[in-house]
Amino acid sequence: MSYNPNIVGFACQWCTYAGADLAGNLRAKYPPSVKLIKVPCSGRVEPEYVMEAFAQGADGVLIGGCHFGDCHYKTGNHKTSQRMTILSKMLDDMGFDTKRFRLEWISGAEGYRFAEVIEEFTKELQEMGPNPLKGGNGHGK
Amino acid sequence: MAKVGVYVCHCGSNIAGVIDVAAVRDFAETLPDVVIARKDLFMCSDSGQEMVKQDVRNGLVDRVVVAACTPRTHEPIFRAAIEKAGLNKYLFEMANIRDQGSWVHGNDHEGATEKAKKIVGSAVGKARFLEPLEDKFVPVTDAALVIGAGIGGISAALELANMGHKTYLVEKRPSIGGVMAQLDKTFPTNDCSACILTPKMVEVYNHPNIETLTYAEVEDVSGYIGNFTAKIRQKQTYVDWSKCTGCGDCATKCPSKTPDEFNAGLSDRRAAYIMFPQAVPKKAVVDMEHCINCVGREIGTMPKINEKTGRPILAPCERACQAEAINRSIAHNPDGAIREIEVGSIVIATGYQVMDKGWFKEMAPASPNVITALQLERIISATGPTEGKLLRPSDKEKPHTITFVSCMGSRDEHFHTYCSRFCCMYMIKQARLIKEKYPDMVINMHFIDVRAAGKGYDEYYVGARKMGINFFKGKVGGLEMLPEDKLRVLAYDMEAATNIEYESDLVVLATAVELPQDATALAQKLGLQFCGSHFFRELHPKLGPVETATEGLFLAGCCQGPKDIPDTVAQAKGAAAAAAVPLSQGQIRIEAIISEVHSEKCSGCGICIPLCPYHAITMQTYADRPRAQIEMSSCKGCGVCTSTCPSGAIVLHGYEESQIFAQIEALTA
Amino acid sequence: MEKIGLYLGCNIPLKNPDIEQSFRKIFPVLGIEPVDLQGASCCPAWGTAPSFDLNTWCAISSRNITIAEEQGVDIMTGCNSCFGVLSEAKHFLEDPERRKVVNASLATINRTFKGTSDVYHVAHVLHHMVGTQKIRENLKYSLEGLKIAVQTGCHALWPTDVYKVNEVNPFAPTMLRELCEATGATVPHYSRLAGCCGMGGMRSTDAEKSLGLFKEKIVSIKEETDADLIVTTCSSCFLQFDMSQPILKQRGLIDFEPIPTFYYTQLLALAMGFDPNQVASISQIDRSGVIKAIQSENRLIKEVA
Amino acid sequence: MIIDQNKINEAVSTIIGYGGEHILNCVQCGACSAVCPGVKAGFPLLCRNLIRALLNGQLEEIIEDSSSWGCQACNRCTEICPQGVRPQEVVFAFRRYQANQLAFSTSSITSQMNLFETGHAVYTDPREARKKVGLSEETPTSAFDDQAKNEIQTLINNSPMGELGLF
Amino acid sequence: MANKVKTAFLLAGGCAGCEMSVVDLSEVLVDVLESLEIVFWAPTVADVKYKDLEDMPDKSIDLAFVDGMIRNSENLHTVQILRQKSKILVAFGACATMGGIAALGDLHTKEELFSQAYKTSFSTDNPDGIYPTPDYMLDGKYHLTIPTFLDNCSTIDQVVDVEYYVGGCPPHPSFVGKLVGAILAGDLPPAGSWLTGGKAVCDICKRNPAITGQERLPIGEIKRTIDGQPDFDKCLLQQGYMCFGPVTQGDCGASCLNVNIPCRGCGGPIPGIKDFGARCVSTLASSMANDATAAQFIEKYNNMAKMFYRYSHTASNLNHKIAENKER
Ligand SMILES: Cc1cc2nc3c(=O)[nH]c(=O)nc-3n(C[C@H](O)[C@H](O)[C@H](O)COP(=O)(O)OP(=O)(O)OC[C@H]3O[C@@H](n4cnc5c(N)ncnc54)[C@H](O)[C@@H]3O)c2cc1C
Ligand SMILES: Cc1cc2nc3c(=O)[nH]c(=O)nc-3n(C[C@H](O)[C@H](O)[C@H](O)COP(=O)(O)OP(=O)(O)OC[C@H]3O[C@@H](n4cnc5c(N)ncnc54)[C@H](O)[C@@H]3O)c2cc1C
Ligand code: SF4
Ligand code: SF4
Ligand code: SF4
Ligand code: SF4
Ligand code: SF4
Ligand code: SF4
Ligand code: SF4
Ligand code: SF4
Repeated sequence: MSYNPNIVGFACQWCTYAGADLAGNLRAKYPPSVKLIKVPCSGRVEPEYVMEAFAQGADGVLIGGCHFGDCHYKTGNHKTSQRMTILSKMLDDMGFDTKRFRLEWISGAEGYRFAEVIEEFTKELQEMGPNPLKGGNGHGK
Repeated sequence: MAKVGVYVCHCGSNIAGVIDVAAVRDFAETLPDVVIARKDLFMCSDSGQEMVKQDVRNGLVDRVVVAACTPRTHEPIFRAAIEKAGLNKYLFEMANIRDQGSWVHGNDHEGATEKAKKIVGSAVGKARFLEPLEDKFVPVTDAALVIGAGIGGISAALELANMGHKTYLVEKRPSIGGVMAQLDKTFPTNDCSACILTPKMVEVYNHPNIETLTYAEVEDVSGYIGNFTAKIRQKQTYVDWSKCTGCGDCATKCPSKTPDEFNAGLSDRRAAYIMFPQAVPKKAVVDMEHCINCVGREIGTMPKINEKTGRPILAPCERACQAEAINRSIAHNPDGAIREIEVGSIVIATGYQVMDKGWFKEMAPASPNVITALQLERIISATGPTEGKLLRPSDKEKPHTITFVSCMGSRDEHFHTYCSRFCCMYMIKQARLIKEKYPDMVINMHFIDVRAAGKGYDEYYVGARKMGINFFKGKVGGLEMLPEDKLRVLAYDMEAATNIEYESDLVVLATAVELPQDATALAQKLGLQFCGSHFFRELHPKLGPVETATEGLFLAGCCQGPKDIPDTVAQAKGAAAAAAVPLSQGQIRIEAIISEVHSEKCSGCGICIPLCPYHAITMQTYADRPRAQIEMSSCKGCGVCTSTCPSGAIVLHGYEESQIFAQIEALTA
Repeated sequence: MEKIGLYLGCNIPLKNPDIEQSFRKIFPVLGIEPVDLQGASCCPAWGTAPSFDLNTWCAISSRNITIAEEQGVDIMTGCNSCFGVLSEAKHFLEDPERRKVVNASLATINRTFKGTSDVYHVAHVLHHMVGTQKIRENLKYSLEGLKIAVQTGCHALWPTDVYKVNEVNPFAPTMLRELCEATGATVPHYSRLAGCCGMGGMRSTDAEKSLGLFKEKIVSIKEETDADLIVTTCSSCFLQFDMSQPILKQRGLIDFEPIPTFYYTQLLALAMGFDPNQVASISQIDRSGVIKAIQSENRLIKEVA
Repeated sequence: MIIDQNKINEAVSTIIGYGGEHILNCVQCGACSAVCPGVKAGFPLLCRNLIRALLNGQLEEIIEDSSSWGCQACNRCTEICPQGVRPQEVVFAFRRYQANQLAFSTSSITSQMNLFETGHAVYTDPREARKKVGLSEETPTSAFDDQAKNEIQTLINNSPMGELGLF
Repeated sequence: MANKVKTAFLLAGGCAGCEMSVVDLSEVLVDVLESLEIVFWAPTVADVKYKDLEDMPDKSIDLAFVDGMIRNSENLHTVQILRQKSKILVAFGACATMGGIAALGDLHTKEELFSQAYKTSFSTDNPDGIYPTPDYMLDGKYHLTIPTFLDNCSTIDQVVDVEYYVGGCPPHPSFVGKLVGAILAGDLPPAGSWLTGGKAVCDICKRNPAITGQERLPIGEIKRTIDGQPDFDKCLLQQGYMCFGPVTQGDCGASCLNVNIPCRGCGGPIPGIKDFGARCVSTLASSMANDATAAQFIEKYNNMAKMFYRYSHTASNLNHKIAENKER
C-alpha cells in the first residue's frame, strides 16, 4: 500500500534540528513526511508525547538528539536513551510495532544523514502501512 | 482567548517557488484563535516586520506566528520586532517552512504545501498557549578565584588583577610556582626557568589586587556564576608565618628525612622545610606526617624541664628558630582553618603530574639509573640535588651514554592513548642542554616520531640533529640490567628495519602527563567533568576551550590537557579574559527559557535532584515539607527534570506540556 | 592431599621421563597428588595445529582440558609451551562464538568444553600452592654455596592477559629464583635473564640463528654469574641448554665447559634425597659431578635426615 | 614497489580471516621488533616488518619467506605493543596463510604426521628410557591409547587441516 | 437528620475488595450511617434484579459508587442504568478508574484468555474444550443467557460520565466518609476531579531521602524483591527496587512501604499526569545511572507493559486503542 506516512519528529535544537536545517541549506531531498517539534534537548521529550502521537494516529515518531558526548547539556541524551529504550520495550510488550518509533543521534553537521534517515524511515513506514490505531476515540462511550 | 496573527513569507521564490503560500495562508485562517493571516514577499524585511508591528500596535494580535525560515537564525529578529511594538518577546513562534520545507521538498509542491500547513498548525497550536516571560538579572561579586598557582594560575591571576578585579590565588603546596619551578631551562628559547618565573611569582605575591593563599585547598564551592561561595582550607603549617623569616635554620636542624617532592624524590628534605630556595612565599612548614616529635615534643604539650639547667627541653626546630616562629607548646588545630570567600568567577589551573617509572615493567624500574625526565630536569638544575652537575644516581659518576625514551605511558592503550604533547620537545631540550655542556657525551634519542609542532620548534629539533645528537625512529622495547648498574637498551631502528642493542649509563623516560589523584575530588566539589583522556572537560574543544559546562568556571593550563608553557600562558590569559566578563558586566542576564518548580504541586520525592547536569535543583522546606527548588541562575533550560517529574510539578517555560501537546495534536490532525 | 591433573605433553614423557619421575616423587611429599590425564595428547605444539587452523588448535587443546574437567581437577603442565598453548586456547574459547564452533567439533568425539579447569605450570604450583617454606622443610640436602643461573622461559611470562598466574614483573621474573633460593643456593641476576633461549620454532626453522641467540644468553650467564648449574622450569629450554652448549663448545664458539642443566624438580628431587638414576639420569652434559656434590654427606640437613 | 589498494585489502582481510584480527591497529612504532627474539636472531619478516609488508599488500611476494616459522610464539610483542595489535597473532595468521597455501618447509610435515598418528608432535619410543627411570613403560598419553588416537584423528580429519592432504 | 444522602454501591467487574474496604470503615461507617440511606448495594449485599434498578426514578440516587471495571455486558448495562439514576457517580478504586489488575487481560487476545481459563490452566478438567455459551436454548424452550464477555475492558469513565475518581486497590475507606460529608456541606470539588491529597507516596514515605536528610543518587544496580531483603530505612528505589512511589498518589499512607514492599502504583497517577505507565518510564528510566542500568532493568523485569500498567492498563489511551484494535 502506498500512502504518505505522517512522522512526528522531536528534535533537539542544537543537533538534529540544526541538522535538518542544514539539509535545507544543502538542498538535500527527502519526503515531506516528517514535521519537527523543536525541543531544547532530546531530554525534554516525555514518553507521553510519543504515546500521545501514536494514539492520535501518527504513523511514525522520531526523536533526534546529539551524539553521546556532544549533548549541549552534558547528559541529556543519555537520559533520552535510557527512557526511550525502556519505552520502546514497553511499547513492544504492549503489542505495538516499535519499528514505528526511532531514536536517532544526528548532529548539526549531518544534513545529508538527516535526509537519509527520513528517506529510509519513510520507506519503512510505507512498507508497514498506516498506523492501525488511526481514527476512533479509544473507547466506546 | 489568544489572538494569533499568522504571517506567511514568500522569501522571494525560496518558499513561494515550491509552496503555495496563498493556500497556507488560507489554511491558517481556519485555525482556532487565528484572527489574522497575511503573507509577504520578505517577512524579515523592514516592511514585513512593520506589518507585524502595526497589527500588534493596533491591538489586533497578541500572539505572533511567522512562517518562514529557521528560528535558529531569525527568531531573535522577530522577537525584537514585537518587543519594539510593545508585545512580550516570548509571545512569538516560528514555523520553519523554508529550511525544513521548500528547500528539501522542491520536487513535491503539493507535499511541501501540505507539510507547511501542518507546521503552521503546530506553531499556531503552540502560540495559543504561550505566556509572557521575563528575563532576569542578578548582580555579581566582583572577585575571582584562581585555583592552582603554577605558571597557568599565576598568569591568569595577574591578568585578572591587572584588569582591576580582586583575585584570590589558592595553591595547595607551601609555595607557588608549580612544575615550571622545577625546570632547569625551557624550550624553545632555553631561558632559565627560574629567571623568568621567579619575577612573576613575586609580582603575584605583592600585587595589591591578589591575595595568595598557599598551603591551602578548596574545600567546597557553592553558588553559581556571579555569586560563588568558596570554602578554603588553610592547612596547618605549625609555623607562625607572620614571624617566619624564611632563614631555613629549622630545616637544617630537623633530623627527620623524607623524599623531597620538589627534587622528584632524588634527595631528601626534612620534616620542617622550605619547599625550594626561590619559594614564594619563602616560609617554612612542618610536615606532621613525617615529624618524629623530637625529644617527645608532641604538639600542644608543655616542654619537659632540664633538671640540670632548669630550662625547657625544646625540639631542634624550635630551638633553631631565632624568630620564635615555631612553638610546639601551642595546641595547633591539625585541620587548619576554613575561610569563606565570595567570588563571581573561578579559574581552575591545577596542572598535572607525570607518571612514575614503576608503571613500566619492561623498563627495569628497579635500576637507579632509569629516571623520569622530570628527575633529569632536577639533576641538571643548579638548585637540584647535584647542583646542576650531570651525575647518575647509582654512583654519582658522570654518564657517558644517555638514552632518551619517548612515549612512556602515552600513545599506549595500557595507560593513556593520547600524546602528552610536550615530552618530545623537552627531551630534545634536555639533550641539547647536556650536549652543550658535555660535547663528547653520547646521546641516543628514540622516538616513534618527533612531535615538534610549534613556533620555532622544528628548527629547535633539527638544530639538535646538527649538534650531533643521535635520533632513532622506533620505540624502545625494554631495558636489561647489566652489571655496574648499566643498562642494555633493546631498541629498534625503523629506517634500517633492524633491532638495536647497546649499553647505556643513564636512561631517561618521558613518562606521560596525567591528572593527579586529587583532581577527582576537586572535580566533584566544583562539578567539573572529565574528558575521555581524563583531563577536565572544556565546554567545546575548539570554540569553548577555556569555558566549562558550568558557567563561571574556566580552565587554564595542563589540567585541561597537556600543553607546554607558551600554550599554558596563552590559555591562562584567555581564561582570565573569559572569567572577567561577568565581573565587568556587574550583572548577568538569566534567560527566561528555564525550568521552575511549582512547589504546591511538588511531592518532595527528590527524583529531579540528581538529574540536573548543573546541580541547579535543591530541596528547600516549605511549610515543613521538603520541596524542590530550581536556582534560576544555574538552570540552562534543558527540560530533563521537567520531563521526569512524576508530580508534574516542573514547567520549562517556553516548552510547556500544554504547548507541546497542542503541537502533537496539530501535527496529527 | 590436593589433586591436580598432571599434563605431560611430549618431551617430558617421551624424551625425559626422568623429569616426569621427579614430579611423581616430589609432589606427594609436598602435599599435592598428581593424577594422570589418561589419553591426553600433544598440547598441540605451536608448529602443528596452531600453525594451520585456529579452531583445530582450540579443539585439540580443549580436548586435553576436557579430560581434566571430567575428573574435576585443574591442570599442571611441566612444559612452558604446553602451558602457553593450553592457556591461549582457553583464552580464545572465552569468545562465545568460537566456543560454539569448537564445541561442535568436540561433539563428534562426544566431548564438551566447559572451561571449568584452570591451567597452571609446575612452577606456579610449587610457588603459590606448596610455597617455599614447605620446600625448605622437606630438604634433605642444603644447596648452600651453589650458584644457580635460572631460566624461566618465554611461555610462562607473556602474554600476561591470558595466564592464570603471572610474575609481579614478567620482565624481571622472581618465582624460579625464589624456588631455587629455597634450596639454599644463591641465584645471581644476569642481564639476559628474561631473554629467549632460541629453542622452539626458531630452532627447527633455522638452527644457526637459534644457536646465535642461545650463545648470547649462555655467555651472559657465564660472564655475569659464573654459575655452577642452570635450572629451568621449561622442558624445551632444558633441551636447548643441555643439547646446544656442547655444540657451541665443539664449534669453538664458547670457551668454557658446558654448564650442567636441570629441570627444577630434578634439582629439588635430588635435594630431597631421591635416587638420581630415577630423577636425573638423562642428559647430554655430564651432570654426575654436580649430582654427587649435591647429595654429599656434608650437605645433609640434620632435622630431616 | 607499487601500491595497489586491492592487494592491501586482500592482505588485510586474509590476515584478519586467519586470526590476526587487530592488524589495522598497528602504528608502526617498532616496540614489538625491539624485543622480538626472532628479529634479533635475524629473521627479517616478523612483527613490525611483517605487518608493514602486509599493509603494503605484499602478501604473495613474501609467501616463501620462512621468518614466520622462526617465531617463538613468545608473545613479548603482544605484551609490549602499545596498540593492542597482538603481533604474534598476525605472525601466526600469516603462517596459517602460508601453510594453507602449502608454503612451508617439508621438515615440519613430520610433526604433523606424528600428531596425527600418535597424538604427539614429537615421538620417540620411550619404553626403554621409562623403564630405566622406574616408570611404567607406556605413557598414560595418547601414544598408547587407541581411543585417544581415534579422537585426535577424527578432530583433524574433520578440520581444514585434514583437507590439506598431508595425512 | 432530615436529608439523608441516598447512596448506592455497585460492583462491576471487580473483586469486591473495594467494598471490603468500605466495610473496614466500621465505627466510622456507623457514624455516617446516620446521614446515609443506602438504596442499592449489589450484588454483594442485596439480591436484586436488573428491574429493581431500572425502575428507580432518574437522578433519584444522590451518590453512587462503582467499583470494578467494565468487563462484560452486564457490567456495561448496570453501570449505564446506574448513571441515569444517579446525580453523582464515583469511580471507586483502581479497577473502576484505571482498569485494575484484570485489565492486564487486554494484553492478550480473548482466545488466549479463554483457553487459559477454560482449557489449559492447571486446575481445569475440560477434555472437550467447551467454552461457556452466553446464549443457549435449553430443551428448545428455555432461553438461557449469561453476560457476554466483551472484547476488551473499559474503565467506568470510558462508558459513562463520572464525577469523581478514587484510586487505590483497595481505596482508603476514609474517602466514603469524606464525600458524604462534602455532599452534606455542599462543598463538592469540581466534577471530574480525583479525590486525593494530590501528593506522591514519597511525600508520606518515611524512607524518602529528602526526609531522612540523605542525597538521592542515580540507581546503580537493579534489584527485584526476590534478590534479598531491602534495607528497612532506606528508599527502596535508591536501593534498586523499582518503587512506583514517586509516580503514585499517596493517599494510602505508604502502606506497602511500611511493610518493606515497593509501591506498585495502585493509587494511580498524580492529577495532571496523563499516562501512568509513560510517566513511570520517564521517572524510573531517568533515575537510572546509565544505559547499562536500563539494560539490566529490562533484563530483570521482563514485561514492561505488565509492570508499569499493573493497575492502569485500560486508562492508557494507547493501550486501550491497541486492545480494541487487536480484537478487530
Ligand atoms: C620534564 C619536563 C620538562 C618540561 N620542560 C618544558 C619546557 O622546557 N618548556 C615548556 O614550555 N614546557 C615544559 N614543560 C611543561 C610545563 O611543565 C607545563 O607546561 C607547565 O608546568 C604547565 O603549567 P600549569 O600551571 O598548567 O601546571 P602546574 O605547573 O602543574 O601547576 C599547577 C599548580 O596547581 C597546584 N594544585 C594542584 N591541585 C591543586 C588543588 N587541588 N588546589 C590548589 N592547588 C592545586 C599545584 O600544586 C601546582 O602548583 C616540561 C614538563 C616536564 C615534565
Ligand atoms: C585545509 C585546512 C584544514 C583545516 N582544518 C582544521 C580543523 O579541522 N580543525 C582545526 O582546529 N583547524 C583546522 N585548520 C586550521 C584553521 O583554519 C585555523 O586554525 C583558523 O582558521 C585560524 O583562524 P584565524 O582567525 O587565526 O585566521 P583566518 O581564518 O585566516 O582569519 C583571518 C581573517 O582576517 C582577514 N584579514 C587578513 N588580513 C586583513 C587585513 N589586513 N585587514 C582586514 N582583514 C584582514 C582575512 O580575510 C580573514 O578573514 C585547517 C586549515 C586548513 C588550511
Ligand atoms: S627557622 Fe624559623 S624563621 Fe627560619 S625558616 Fe624556620 S620557621 Fe622560619
Ligand atoms: S620535632 Fe621539629 S626537628 Fe623534630 S622532626 Fe619534627 S619538625 Fe623536625
Ligand atoms: S610528545 Fe612525543 S614523547 Fe610525548 S607522548 Fe607525544 S610523541 Fe610521545
Ligand atoms: S521530581 Fe517533581 S515532585 Fe519530585 S522533588 Fe522534584 S519537583 Fe518535586
Ligand atoms: S531544566 Fe535542566 S538545567 Fe534546568 S533545572 Fe531542570 S535539569 Fe537542571
Ligand atoms: S611471539 Fe614471535 S613475533 Fe612475537 S616477539 Fe615472540 S618471536 Fe617475536
Ligand atoms: S608494537 Fe604494536 S603498534 Fe608497534 S609496530 Fe609492533 S605491532 Fe605495531
Ligand atoms: S521511591 Fe518508594 S521507597 Fe523511595 S521514598 Fe518514594 S515511596 Fe518511599
